[in-house]
Amino acid sequence: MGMKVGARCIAGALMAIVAGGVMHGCASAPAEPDVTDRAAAMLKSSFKARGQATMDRLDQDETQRLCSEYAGRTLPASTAETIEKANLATIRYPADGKLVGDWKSGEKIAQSGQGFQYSDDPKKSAGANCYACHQLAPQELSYGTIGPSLYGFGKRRGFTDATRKYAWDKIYNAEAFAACSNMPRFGQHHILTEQQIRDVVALLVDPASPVNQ
Amino acid sequence: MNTQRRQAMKAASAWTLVTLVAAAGWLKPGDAAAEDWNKGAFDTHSMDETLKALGGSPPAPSKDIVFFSTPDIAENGAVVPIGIRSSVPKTESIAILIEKNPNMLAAVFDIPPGTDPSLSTRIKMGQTSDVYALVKADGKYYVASKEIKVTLGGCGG
Amino acid sequence: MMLRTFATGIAATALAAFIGSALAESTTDEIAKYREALQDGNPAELWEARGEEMWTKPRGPKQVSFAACDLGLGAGVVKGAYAALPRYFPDAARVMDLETRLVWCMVHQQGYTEADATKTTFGNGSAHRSDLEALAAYVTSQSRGVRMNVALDEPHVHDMYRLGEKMFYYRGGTHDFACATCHGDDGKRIRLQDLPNLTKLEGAQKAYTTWPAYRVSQGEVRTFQWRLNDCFRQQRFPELEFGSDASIALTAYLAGRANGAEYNGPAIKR
Amino acid sequence: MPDPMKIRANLLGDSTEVKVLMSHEMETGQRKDAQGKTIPAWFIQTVKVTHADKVVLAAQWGPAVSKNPFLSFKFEGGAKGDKVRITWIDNHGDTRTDEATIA
Repeated sequence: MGMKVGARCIAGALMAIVAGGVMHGCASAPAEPDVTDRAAAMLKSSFKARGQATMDRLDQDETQRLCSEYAGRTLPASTAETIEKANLATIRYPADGKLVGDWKSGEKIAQSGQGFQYSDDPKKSAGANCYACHQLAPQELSYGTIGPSLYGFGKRRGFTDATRKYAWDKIYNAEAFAACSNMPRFGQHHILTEQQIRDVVALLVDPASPVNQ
Repeated sequence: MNTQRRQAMKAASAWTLVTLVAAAGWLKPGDAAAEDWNKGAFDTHSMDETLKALGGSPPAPSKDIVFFSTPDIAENGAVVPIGIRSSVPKTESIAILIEKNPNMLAAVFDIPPGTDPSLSTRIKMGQTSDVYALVKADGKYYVASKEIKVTLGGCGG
Repeated sequence: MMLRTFATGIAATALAAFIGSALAESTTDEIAKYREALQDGNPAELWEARGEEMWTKPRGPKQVSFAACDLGLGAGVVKGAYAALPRYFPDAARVMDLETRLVWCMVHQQGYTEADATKTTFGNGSAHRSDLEALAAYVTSQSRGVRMNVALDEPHVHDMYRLGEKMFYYRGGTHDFACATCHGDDGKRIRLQDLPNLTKLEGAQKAYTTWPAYRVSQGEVRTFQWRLNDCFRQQRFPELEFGSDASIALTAYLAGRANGAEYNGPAIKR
Repeated sequence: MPDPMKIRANLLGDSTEVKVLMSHEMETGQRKDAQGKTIPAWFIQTVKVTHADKVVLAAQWGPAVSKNPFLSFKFEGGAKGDKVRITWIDNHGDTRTDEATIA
């Protein structure tokens, strides 16, 4: 369904930017290692650690590096595959095999945008901020559209093991399915705990969840 | 929600404030200078508190009181634009009440003869709530209400 | 409000499906009305007035006014200056945006220390007011109606523009966010807030030309330095330093993208 | 001393339209600071607008009026060149009076 669309659309939009830049006479020549390296160095000298937001957050992993490098250009199929494969390999499952938790807790997690900002209390558990980008329960009018609507997620896909596993995997590491997706890697980067991922999965796949009404 | 009950609650809450305010001698005619701030009226905290002071009949709902330039949804509750116009003859004062705020009364404006009974200002709303425009005209009270929804901001607020 | 609406909705599931689709559209219409209603009176004018007074009065240890401060169009010239910033200043040997240039004048002409000049970059209530925000409100108000004309053909500015463009796409942090994550696509919003597509001319023009802005959520006038600082906070990055090279590179990129558009700040926003 | 108000008074037909912005925190007394201490209430309580020594609007405000308050209304009888005078008093007893000329 629509989940993959986001990333591909972005890649397309970024193409358009380069065209826009040319009109201004300012488009950089494709892939200038000098500019890339100098921009990275300038960034690192322009920030300071604050609270839990330490300077190592500016160090890119391979996925971040590749996605930044290819922003504005078509991501070669082989690179996309490399990214997706590497990220797929990071996905872990609970020891007890239970992927679905409580949708009511999931709703709270989906509503909360707190966590990992230097202004946040690191002792409080982080939210997933799903509503910032997605429609979920239709009662919530204040939802974003960076990602696709997830209203009816379980109902449309079927309340099956495959749907539950896909929801887990996607939340755990979205890059495994859509290279350079806009969605954070909630499991791989330990943004959410195992139980929190279960609860968000429940919000998506529990037949009783408002998402599936 | 039960519509009838809701309407009754609306009327009652606005009305109790009127009695409270009137009893405090605040909306008295000719009080245009308003040098004294009426603590009692601004201290009404809850529906219960105002209900206790109930007595008499509620203010008449009036179609002659309209909200203008007042959105149904506020992007931020800290600043909610409110415009109120009264075409009730001999309008003497206009008050703005927010049902679900910690203190119901937000503002009251005394309108001397020669001043247009129409004004706009901005108020804070803690959450989605009914907002009342309470008008005193020729010694009688009239009311109109409007629900304003308050939304959450992006990026976790 | 959210949970309340939510709970009510659950109780009335029949209503729920209707709410989801039908109200979503009217929601955006009503938000547009809300924004429209705010335009009538912008408290940024209070900052502009304070900034204007500061601009003309002798200040600092040397008791010098900003009359000697060159924002690029000559000493003391304010009219239209913001629309051509950032620019390269040979006396500082640096590309500067408005805020860094104001700090430079405060330090080099008025005798403030760098620390004093940047003590309150972002104000917080009347007890912690920011002179820089007031000065920026005044200076920018004097470019209202002027078309953005950042000198992108000037080599130093051009270089910063290209570096800023790279930074715009730089992914990092715990959440993999780049500026482009939220501002690289058309017609998107976060919660109910529209996200300008800063990679497109129209989006960049509309966004850049409405900063500084009075933020009703904060009751403060915020400058473009603040806008960048707070975006990075939400990106889960460390803190962007005020007046840093990266902040100027990004400003050069976004201001440059806005070239040709009429400047229309300080605005009023959520 | 409190900051000056920003007042606009314009003659529109037979009436004068007054728009005013006031610089004030309008602190509710319900908010807490970073240390968890309640920030005391601090807000404008009364506003009086006069034209030619006649009160044209008098208001009492609670802390639910927004920070940096805005107010707009019209009255009959002003003429170009007349002064409109506005005074506010807050719960600390601070006050500010400003004038604008009807344009």
